Amino acid sequence: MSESNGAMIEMIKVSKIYQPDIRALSDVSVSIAQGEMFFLIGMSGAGKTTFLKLLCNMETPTNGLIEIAGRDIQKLRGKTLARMRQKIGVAYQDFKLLTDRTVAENIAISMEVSYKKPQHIKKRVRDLLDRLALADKHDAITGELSRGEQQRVALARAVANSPTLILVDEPTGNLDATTTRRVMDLLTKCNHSGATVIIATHDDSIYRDTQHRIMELRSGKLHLIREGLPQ
Amino acid sequence: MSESNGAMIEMIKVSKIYQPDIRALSDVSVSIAQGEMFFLIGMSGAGKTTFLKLLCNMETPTNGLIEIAGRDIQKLRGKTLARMRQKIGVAYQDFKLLTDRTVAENIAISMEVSYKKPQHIKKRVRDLLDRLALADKHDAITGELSRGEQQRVALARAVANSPTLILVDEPTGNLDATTTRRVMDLLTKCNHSGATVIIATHDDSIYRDTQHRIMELRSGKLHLIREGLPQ
Amino acid sequence: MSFWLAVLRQVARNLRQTWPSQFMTLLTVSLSVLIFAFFYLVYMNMLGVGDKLGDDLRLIVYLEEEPGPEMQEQLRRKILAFDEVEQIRFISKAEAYQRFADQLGNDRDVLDDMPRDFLPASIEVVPLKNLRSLSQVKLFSDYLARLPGTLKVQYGQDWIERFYYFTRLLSIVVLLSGGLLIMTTVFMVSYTIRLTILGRQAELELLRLVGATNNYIRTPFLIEGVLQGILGSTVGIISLYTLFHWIKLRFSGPGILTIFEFSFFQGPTVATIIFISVLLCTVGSYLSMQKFLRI
Amino acid sequence: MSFWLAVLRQVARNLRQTWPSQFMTLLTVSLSVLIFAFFYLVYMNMLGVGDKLGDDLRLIVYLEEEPGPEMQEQLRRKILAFDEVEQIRFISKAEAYQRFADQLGNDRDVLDDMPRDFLPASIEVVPLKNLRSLSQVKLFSDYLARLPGTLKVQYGQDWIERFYYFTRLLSIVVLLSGGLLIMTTVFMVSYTIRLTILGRQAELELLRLVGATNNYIRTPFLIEGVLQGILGSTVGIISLYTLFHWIKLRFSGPGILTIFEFSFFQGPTVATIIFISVLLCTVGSYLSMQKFLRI
Ligand SMILES: Nc1ncnc2c1ncn2[C@@H]1O[C@H](COP(=O)(O)OP(=O)(O)OP(=O)(O)O)[C@@H](O)[C@H]1O
Ligand SMILES: Nc1ncnc2c1ncn2[C@@H]1O[C@H](COP(=O)(O)OP(=O)(O)OP(=O)(O)O)[C@@H](O)[C@H]1O
Ligand SMILES: [Mg+2]
Ligand SMILES: [Mg+2]
Repeated sequence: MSESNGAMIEMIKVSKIYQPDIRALSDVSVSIAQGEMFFLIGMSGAGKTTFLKLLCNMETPTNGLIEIAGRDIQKLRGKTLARMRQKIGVAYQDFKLLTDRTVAENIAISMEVSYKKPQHIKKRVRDLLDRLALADKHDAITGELSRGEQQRVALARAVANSPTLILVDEPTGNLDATTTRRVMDLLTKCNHSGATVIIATHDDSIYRDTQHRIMELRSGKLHLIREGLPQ
Repeated sequence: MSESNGAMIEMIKVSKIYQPDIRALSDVSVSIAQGEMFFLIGMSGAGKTTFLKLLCNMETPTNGLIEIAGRDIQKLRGKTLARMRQKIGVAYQDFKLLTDRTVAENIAISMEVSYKKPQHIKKRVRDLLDRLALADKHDAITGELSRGEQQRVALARAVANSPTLILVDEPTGNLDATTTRRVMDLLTKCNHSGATVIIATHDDSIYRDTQHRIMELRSGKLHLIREGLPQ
Repeated sequence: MSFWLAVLRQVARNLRQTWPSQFMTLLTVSLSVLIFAFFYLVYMNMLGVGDKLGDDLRLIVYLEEEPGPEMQEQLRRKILAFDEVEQIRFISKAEAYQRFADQLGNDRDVLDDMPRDFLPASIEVVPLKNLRSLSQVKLFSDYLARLPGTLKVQYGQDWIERFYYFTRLLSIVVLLSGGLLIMTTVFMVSYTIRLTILGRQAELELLRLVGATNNYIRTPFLIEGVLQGILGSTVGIISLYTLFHWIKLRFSGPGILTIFEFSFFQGPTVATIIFISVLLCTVGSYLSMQKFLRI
Repeated sequence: MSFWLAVLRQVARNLRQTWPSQFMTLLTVSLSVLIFAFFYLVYMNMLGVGDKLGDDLRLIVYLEEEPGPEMQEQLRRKILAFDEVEQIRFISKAEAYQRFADQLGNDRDVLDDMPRDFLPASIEVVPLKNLRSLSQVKLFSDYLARLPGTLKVQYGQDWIERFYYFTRLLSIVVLLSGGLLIMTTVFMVSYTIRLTILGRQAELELLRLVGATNNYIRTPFLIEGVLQGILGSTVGIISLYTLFHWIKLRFSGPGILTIFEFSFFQGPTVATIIFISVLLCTVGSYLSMQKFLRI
């Protein structure tokens, strides 16, 4: 099969137990192809965020194997790990923005660490802010934005460095329908230009009519993977 | 009219300008009756949170008059202000939970400040956690909960002290449909027992079929107030 | 008294949950009290040492002629015009001869052929035994040398003079070190308290938002301040006492104990030190907190 | 060299955005260097003062009989057996008489009738001019008194003895204060740095998450550490120098300058102090940071 060759993510029997005994994930196996868009759904507390944290190496699995682009991420250290992380863009559910910096600085940070040119950074930041209807917030202090604006800044930072893997955790929780559409357009565009996109969400409006795969977690267990509706 | 007599909130030509020149609200006038349930909608950045912050005295209006239960809240100071705040329960959009305390402690805090009895507090906390499907998280550290769980803890704290005015900012942004229903049930119950409830939200599933009034803000201006659909 | 119950519960919880930073503050307070009290103790004992060392200091003013009673009175007045002194004694030529003879002891027959008045008359002036007059001994001697009829003024050795300068220099050093240290201490304690409160800013803000009265928020901090002041200063003073005993033991050779007599603080001084620490801690937390309560 | 560009941009931004806490750290470092260097300076000068004061210290050993050359050699060996000394001089009865006569000056005719050998022969021992031998002067004198043929040992006044005890006590006080202070300083600097880094924990964590290499995160902090070390210690030393001059001016009466000669640090000492501060600041930030980088 050509899929195993082009797999971006390979997860085999992965479990995660938080101290002392909270089973956040049990025996999840899934394979996600390069360039795929993938939805992750489930009730609050089902383990979606834990799933994403394992992928970006923020948490280590208690059991099981996780491979990204063919490499066991638990074995990565130092520079290799840093370079891998530069290729993964994550929009965290709690944003993790630097609240005392400007919006532009927050977005630029993910490009600065891979030594992009200042002119390039500036252009990219403006472009992203335009797309997300935040053009007038370029120099605003991030902590003073409304919650929905912050959510979009977090998303912009995740995609800014054109990563090959984009993990998005509840990207539209604080957004109205119009803004949600803008966000989804941006993610679709990233996906079309080759990035693998994984979206954890509750908002059925964004996955209801999708032709992509949807995985549902139920209290840490893989409940079902639904193939997308045909276009 | 008896309504002006029973008005919980009276807002007259209220504006809020953030430094240096961000017009978050302009000339909003609205009157909300005692025991009403009231929805506040609008795009991200429209001014919903600002509206709620003005009501709970976290921000002061640049212009205009705000009366709660017949009293100008800008004139309140010291003990009177504290007592007024004990009667207002707020679920903040950014939760404002003490992340290093347990869930129970976080919920108890709003009752402790008005010197409720420990037994009463314990019972109320258990009851609320049951209602919000968090019974097993009683002693968990709040910072380690999933985002949706935190959101429910914030809501529980807001209603715990049986306030007469409940302000809820985006209560279901991180919640799935089932949990959303539990939250709305709790709020409805509070409303039935006499509390005035104001809900700022993007989630049209919770206000689509309501028989309550809905106010829409558009970039800080009152765009329309829709009377609820008849039951 | 639900207020006090609630407040005490708060204090207990805070101590349990934030003990690392509480411990830091405690350490800071102890260290500060230790340092401050140490310098105060050194300064106090130094004054005492100066006292002892000045014990046999006397200025001897040799006179051209034997002064009559009237002249003696006049000289006495002039001397007192400069400064109060412990004692003024006039020594006639005969007395001087007698003393010299006594000093020679068995060799006194050397003097047999000398006239009885070959030694000059003199005045012995014993200055007050405090550091101020000791430090002025040189000025005093210059003054005495300019009195009418003075041949020459002698006051022991150069040693005394040097020693006085040295003492004076030392007292400046001690005062300066003390000043520097107290500066550091105040800076440190206030910084630590400020940071402790900053770390709990979220909690303070939340308490305000859920309608806690200012007293409800403030009292636990003040109680913690009092506890920290008492504990911190007690620990500091006990450490100092231990240190003090160690030094005393090290110096308990028979030679020195006779010269230096170290003494520790009296009860009232200890009480004052503890009281001041408590006051500073409390006022410190009060002021740092005030900022957040006003928001 | 995009790495260095990025790092320098980071440093500039950090300095701009976190200057209040940077300033706090700077102040802490300056104060610490000031205090440390102050004590070191006092200690250094104190040793020098001991030196000066000991200048005319000599022990005079009066002998029963005039020693022959052989006996002299034996005595010299015995004296050196106790400790090295600066000088040993033998004074015969005749020399002693001559000296006494010179001292009497115009009154020398008093001695006309005395036998030329009525004064005893003696040995003059000048000890080494360092604090250690000064502090042992009493032991030394006891030792000399027990030599065969010794009549009596004299070494100036009680003053000297007292002064030595005093100097010894003082050096203990200075060392203890210094120790306490250095403790406080190390504690303070490390605490301040730790808190500064704690305040930027969110940033450090984010940088790691977006894939910054450890060097990228660490280097700006190290550069800030170096800058703070250099600036802080320079400010501290300049303040000390100002203070030093102020003291020197206050003590510039003709009387003392001849006794005490204060000296400031030499260039190499200053360089060492600055170097050590830089090292401490850098190592401090490095260690505090290491904790966060490992997460
Ligand atoms: N650091 C942690 N320590 C302990 N338990 C944790 C930790 N993080 C998450 N959990 C628990 O693990 C379970 C899964 O959490 P997770 O954050 O993955 O849920 P989620 O699907 O993202 O939920 P939500 O939709 O509410 O964000 C939850 O019950 C949560 O309380
Ligand atoms: N403290 C502040 N300083 C400056 N501007 C602010 C501040 N708070 C909010 N704003 C701005 O005011 C506008 C309204 O903000 P508000 O938080 O009320 O929006 P909102 O309707 O709650 O949006 P969301 O749905 O995204 O939460 C936004 O453009 C925001 O950037
Ligand atoms: Mg989640
Ligand atoms: Mg909002």
